[in-house]
Amino acid sequence: MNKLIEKATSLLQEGVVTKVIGYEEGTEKPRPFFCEKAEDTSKLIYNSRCINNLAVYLTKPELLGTGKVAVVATLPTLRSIVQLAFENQLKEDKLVILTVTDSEEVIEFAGFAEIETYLKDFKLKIDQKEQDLIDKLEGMSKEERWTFWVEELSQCFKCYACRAACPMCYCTRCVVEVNCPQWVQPWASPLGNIEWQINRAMHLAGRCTGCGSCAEACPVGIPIDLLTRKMMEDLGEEFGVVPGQPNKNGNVLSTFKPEDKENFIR
Amino acid sequence: MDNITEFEPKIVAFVCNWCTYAGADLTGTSRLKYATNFKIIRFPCTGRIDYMLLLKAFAEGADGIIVSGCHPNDCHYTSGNFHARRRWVVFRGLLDFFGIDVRRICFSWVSAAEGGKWADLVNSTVAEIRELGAYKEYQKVAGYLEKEECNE
Amino acid sequence: MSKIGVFICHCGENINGTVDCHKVAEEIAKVEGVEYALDYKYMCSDPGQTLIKQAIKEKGLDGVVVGSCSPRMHEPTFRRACAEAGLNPYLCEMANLREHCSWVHEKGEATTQKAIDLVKSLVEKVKRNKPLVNIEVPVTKKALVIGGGIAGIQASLDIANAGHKVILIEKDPSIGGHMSQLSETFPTLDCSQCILTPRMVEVAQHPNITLYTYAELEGLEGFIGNFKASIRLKAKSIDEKLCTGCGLCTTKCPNKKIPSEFNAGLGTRTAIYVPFPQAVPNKPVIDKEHCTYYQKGKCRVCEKFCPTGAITFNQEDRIITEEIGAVVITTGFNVLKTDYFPEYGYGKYKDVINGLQFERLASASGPTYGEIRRPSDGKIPQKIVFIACAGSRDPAKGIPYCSKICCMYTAKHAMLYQHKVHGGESYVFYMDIRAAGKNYDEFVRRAIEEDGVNYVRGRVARVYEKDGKLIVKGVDTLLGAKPVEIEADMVVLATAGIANKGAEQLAQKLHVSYDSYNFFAEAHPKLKPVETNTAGIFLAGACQSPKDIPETVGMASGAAVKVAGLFSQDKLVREPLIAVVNRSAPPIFSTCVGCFMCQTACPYQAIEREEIKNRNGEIIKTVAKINPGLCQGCGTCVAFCRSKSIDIQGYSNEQVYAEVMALLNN
Amino acid sequence: MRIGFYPGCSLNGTSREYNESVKALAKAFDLDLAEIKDWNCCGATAAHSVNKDLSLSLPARILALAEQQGFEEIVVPCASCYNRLSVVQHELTHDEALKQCVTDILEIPYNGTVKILNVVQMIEKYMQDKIEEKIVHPFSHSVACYYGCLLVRPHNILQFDRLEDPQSMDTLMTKIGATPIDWAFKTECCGAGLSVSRTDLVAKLSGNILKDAADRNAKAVIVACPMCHSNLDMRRPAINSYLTKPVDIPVLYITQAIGLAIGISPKELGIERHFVTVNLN
Repeated sequence: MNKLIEKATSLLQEGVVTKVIGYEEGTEKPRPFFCEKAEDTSKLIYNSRCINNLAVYLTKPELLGTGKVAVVATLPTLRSIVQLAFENQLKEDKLVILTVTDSEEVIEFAGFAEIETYLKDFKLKIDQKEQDLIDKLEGMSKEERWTFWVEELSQCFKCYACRAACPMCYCTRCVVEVNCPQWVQPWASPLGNIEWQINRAMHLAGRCTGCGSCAEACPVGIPIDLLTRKMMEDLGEEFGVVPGQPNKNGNVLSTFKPEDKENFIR
Repeated sequence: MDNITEFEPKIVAFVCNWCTYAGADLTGTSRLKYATNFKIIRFPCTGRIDYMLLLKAFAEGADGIIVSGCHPNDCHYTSGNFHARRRWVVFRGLLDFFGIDVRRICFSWVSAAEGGKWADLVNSTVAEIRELGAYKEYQKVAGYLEKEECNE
Repeated sequence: MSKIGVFICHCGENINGTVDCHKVAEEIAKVEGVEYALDYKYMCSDPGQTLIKQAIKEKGLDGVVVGSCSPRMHEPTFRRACAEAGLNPYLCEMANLREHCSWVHEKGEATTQKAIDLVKSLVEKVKRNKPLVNIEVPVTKKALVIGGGIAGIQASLDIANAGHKVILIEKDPSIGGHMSQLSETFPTLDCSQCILTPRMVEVAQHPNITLYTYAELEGLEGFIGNFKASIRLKAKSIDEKLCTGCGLCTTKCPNKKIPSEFNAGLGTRTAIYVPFPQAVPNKPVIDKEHCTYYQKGKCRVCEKFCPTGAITFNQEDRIITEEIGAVVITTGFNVLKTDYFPEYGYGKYKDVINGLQFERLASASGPTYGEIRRPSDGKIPQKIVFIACAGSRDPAKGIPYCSKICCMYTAKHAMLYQHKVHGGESYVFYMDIRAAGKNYDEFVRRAIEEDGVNYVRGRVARVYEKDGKLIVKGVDTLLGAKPVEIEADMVVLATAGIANKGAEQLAQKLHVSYDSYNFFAEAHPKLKPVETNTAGIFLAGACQSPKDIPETVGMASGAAVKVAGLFSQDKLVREPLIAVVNRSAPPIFSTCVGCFMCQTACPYQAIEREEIKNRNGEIIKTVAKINPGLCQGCGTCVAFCRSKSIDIQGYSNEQVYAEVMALLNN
Repeated sequence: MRIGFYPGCSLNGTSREYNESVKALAKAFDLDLAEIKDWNCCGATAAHSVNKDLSLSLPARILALAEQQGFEEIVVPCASCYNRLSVVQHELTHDEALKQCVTDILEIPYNGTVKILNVVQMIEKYMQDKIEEKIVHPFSHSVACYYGCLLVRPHNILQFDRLEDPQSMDTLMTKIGATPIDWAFKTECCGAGLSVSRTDLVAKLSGNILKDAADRNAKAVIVACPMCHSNLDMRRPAINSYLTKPVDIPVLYITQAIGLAIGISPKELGIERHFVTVNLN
C-alpha cells in the first residue's frame, strides 16, 4: 500500500495538491479521509473494502477549496468522474486523479481522456446478489412487483441519504425542492417516496455508473440501486449506453435515433 | 357510446398542438363521436410533455392516459417527437419494473388529418381502460394521507 | 386573488345544442377567482368581443377564459380583443368547447359537465399566466447568397433591387453555374448564354451586390437577422486591381492540357485561366494544383508576359467575416458521372458521354464550336442514342427519385442533333416521358413528329463497342418486349441529377437539414418550400432537388421575397412562447448546474452558455441561456432539465400542472 | 485441408468432366474435397418456380447436413446450385421466422454457419498463388471468360465479383498465360433451362455469345457453369445452323484450362467428353 502513501506524501510535500481524498480505516469499514498533511498520509488505505464513491465530493467546491486536489479513485469512482467531466462539472486542471491497480501500482491519470481509455479494459459487472434480485423481480407479476416496491418504500423517511451519496446528484436545487409546482410530495409517504425514486431513476438514466452508493447509504436498506441498475441494463441493450463511457452526442434522454423502437406506439 | 351504467374511467390526453390537437379538432368538425369522460390538454410538442405529469395524473385519479403527437418526421419542431419517443421507451421500462400498469398509458402518433384515427383511438382506449377498471392500486397509495393540495 | 372573466360562446347552436352554456357560465361563476362569467350567442362577433372588452375595463379583469371553438381558430381574435382593452393578450386562454366537446358528444349532463371541467382547468391555468411581451430581434439588412448559378443570380438581383445589400459568393472563378454551360434551353430553344450573361453583368455592376468569386463559406454563427458569416477568399494569384483581363497570360501559359471544367472535360484549359469567354469577373485565376510554378517551383511565364504586372504568386487565402441577416442557399446540383454505369461502358468508351457534355458539344462556345463530333475521333455521329433515366428512378443505382429535367433536355438534345446533323438518326430510350410544364409536351411531340427522333420505350441493358460502333442492346416494351439492337456512333446518358459535392458539409455548417440524397430539406414540403427549418436561412434552385430553369428562377424570387419581407422591418417580432432558463439572486444566479445536456436536446441550437462573472471578471458559474431569436418553443429542453431550471412561457410547469390537476379533480 | 463438396445433379450427369476436372485440380493442389453424405438435389429453377417451402428446404437440408458433418466450408461447382444455396442461406439468416419454419420441416438443426464457395472462389482461395509455380505448358491463347447469369447475380446476396463486368476468371486466366478478351457477353443469358423446351431460343442466345467471342477471335470460351457449358457445347449444331458462319470454338471449364496448364492429362480432365473437340496447339 506504501506506493499510494508515497505518492500522496510527495504530492502534499511538493505542494502539488492541498489535499488528498482517499480512504482511512473506520470503526466498522473504511471511510472517506481528507488528508491535508504529509504526516497523515500513513493513514491512507486502499482495498476492496473501500466502497464509498469519492467522486461525490468533486462537485462540492466548498470541500475542495481553491487549490488542486488529489483523489484516490476506485473503478466506480473513475466512471463517475468521466461522467461528471462530460457533464462539465469538473475542472481538469484542479484535479489529480489516482487509482491503485491489483498489483498495487499507483496510476496518475494525465486527464479525463486517459481515464476513459483505461476504463475500456474493465467491463462493468453487476454482482450476482443484485442480478438475482432483479431477475426475481422481473419474474414477478406486475401486482407483486408493485407490492414489493410499495412495501420497501413505505420504510423510506426521506432522509435523502441516497441523493447525498450519489455523485450524479449534484444539482444546486433538486427537483424535490421545487415547490411551484410541487412535483414531489415533500413529506415521507408511499406516493411521495415512489415519485422521488422514479425521478431519481429517470434523472440517472444513462448517467448512473452503478457504484451502488445509494443503496449502501440507505439507512433502512431499501434496494433502490436495483432501479438504476435495471435501467442501466435496459439502456445498454436498447441504446448501447455504457456506464463510464458517455456518448459524446449527449445524454440518452437528450438524444435520439430516427430508428429508435416504437413498437409500443399506436 | 353512452353506456353510463358501467364504470366510467377518467382519461386525460396529453397532445401536441400541431398534429394531434388539430387531428382532434378534425374529429370534431367531422362530428365523430367519442366518450365524454375524456379530456385533452394541449402542449406545444410531445417533447414538452414531462413524465411527472403522467404520474401526477394517476395520483390525481386518472385511470388512463393518452400521449399523442406528430408522426416521426412530421414534428413541427423537427425532432420533439423523437425525443419524446426516447423518453417514453425509458420511462415505460422503469414504470413496468416498478409494477405500474403501463397498459394504462397509450402512446400514439395522430396527424392533423387523422380525425378518424383519433376517434377510434379514444374509443378503443376508453373501452380498454373500462376493462382494466379503476386504477385502484395507485389511487390507494396516493390517498395514503388525506389528499393535500399539491399545487402552490 | 385573481379576477378572471369567463365568456362562454354558444356558437349559435354548435355548442349550445349539446352543451347547456348558461349552466356552464353559472357553475364557473362559483369558482374561486372567477370575477365574472357570462354566455353569449357569438363571442367572436363584434358585440361579443365588445362584451369582453367592457368586462375587462369595468371589472378590472386580470385574466380571461373564452369557452368557444378551437384556439387554433380564434385564439388570435380574442387575444387581440383583450389587448385592445388593455389586458396583456397572453392572459387570455381558450377552452375548446366545440371541436373537443359539443361536436364529439351527445346532448346531456355529461357533456355539459365536461364543458365545465374544461373551462375550470383553463381558469386554473390562466390564474398562473404571466403577462408576456413579444420578442423583438434586431435585423441586419444584408443577405448572403451562396452559389452564383442562375438561382443565386436571380435571388441576389431581386433582393438587391428591393433595396437591400447582398453578398454573393461563388466557389468557381466565375458566376453563371450550370446554365452558362448549356447550349440552348427548352422549350423555346433560345441560347442559354444569351439570356444569362446580361444578368451576370447586372450582378457585377449592381451597387447593392458585393460579388466574391473563388470564395467559399467557412462557417456561420448567430441566428435569424443576426448571422456572422466567415468567408474564405481563395488566392487567385492575381491582383484584380491591376489585371485588365487582356488574357495574354492565358495564351502564354505552357500548361495547356488541363481538362476544362466548363467544357465538362471535353476541352482543355491552361493553368492560369478564365473559365469561359463571358466569365464574370472576366479576370483569370491560377489553378495551383496544375500550375507548373506552384508544383515545380519554376516557370512564371504568365508573370513575364503580364503587361500590368498583375500576377502575384505569393498571394494567400483570406478569410473575411460579414454580418448578415439572412442566407439564401443556391448551391445547385451535379450529374452522375458515366463511369457509374459499367453496363453502359464504364466510361471506358470515349463516345459514351453524359448530358452536360452533350450540351458543350452542342454549344457554339464549346470545344467543337457547336458541331456534334465524337470525342474519340472527331467524326460526326450518323447514329446517336440517348438513354434517359440513367440512374434516375433506379433504386439499384441508389437513386429512386426522378431527376425531372432529363426528359426535357433529352428531347432537346435529340432535336438539336437532328437540326445539326442532317440525315442523322437519333434514338431515345425512355421509361416514361415526363413533360409536365408549359409548352413542354408540345416540345417533345415536336421532337418526335417534326424532327423524327425515334422514341423507344424501354431500358437499355448494355452498351458495348464492336468494330468502332457502340452496340446498344435494349428492349422495346411497346412492341411486345422485342429486343432492339442499335449500332450507334455515340451514346448520351441522361445521368441522374445529384446533390453537389460538399452539400452535406455545407448543411452542417449552416445547421440546416438535408435528405438522404444530400439535397437540402425545405421546412415544409408544401407550405414552406423555400424556407429551411433554421429561421432566416432560405433555399432556391436545384440544391433542394433537381429542377429546370423557370422553376429555379421562380423559387429564387420566392426566397428573395422572404428575405425582403424579413428586411422590411427593423425589428423581428415573434411570439414570446419560448423557453427561459431561470435567474436568481447571488450566490445562486440560476438553479441551472450547467450540465448543458439541454444543448444536445435542442433542435435549433438555441441554447448558449452564459458565463456569470464577478466584479473582477472571474467566471463564477457557467449556465445555460436560451437565445430568444432561435428558440421556437418546443419545450423539449424543459421536459429534459433535471433541476427544472428551464421553463417555457405560455406552457410553464405551473400552468400545465394546474391545468391537469383541475381537469382531474371534479 | 478438408472441405465439403456438393456436386449436385449435373456433375454426376451431363457435366461429369466438370466433376472430374474439379477433383483433379483439388488433388493437384492437395485439397481434400469430401462429398457431403446423403446430399439431395438443390431444387434449381424448378423448385422455386413451384413451391417456396420446397425451394428453401432442399438447399437448407444440404447446408444442414454439411454443418452436421462438421464442414466449415463447402465447394459448389454448379453455378445454379451455388446460387440457390447462397440465396437460401441469405434468406434464412435474415428471417428468423422463416428459419424456424424451415428447420421444423427439415428436422435437422440448421444454423447457416457454413461458408459456400463457387469454383472460382475455391481457386482464388486455395490455389491461385500456387498456380504460377506449377505451370508446365502455359495456356497461351486468347480466351473469352463467360460467367453466365447465375454466378454473379443477385449481387447484393452473393457479393461475388462485379455485377456487370466481372473480372475474377479473367484474372485467373492471365495467371496461366492466357489473354482474356474484353467483350460484352460475359454475363448475358445462354438460354439456360430452355435448352430442351425452346432449343431455337438457346441457339439464338448462345449463338450471339459465341459469335461475339469468335469475332473478337477468342480461341476458347471459359465457363464455370454446367448449364452454360452444355448450351454452348452440346447445342453447337443448333447454334451453327442459326449463325450464318459456323463457330468451332471449344468451351472449357475453368478447371480444365488450369488443369491443362499445370500438366494434368486431358483424359483426367475429361476433355474428350466435350462435343466440340478441343484441339488447342
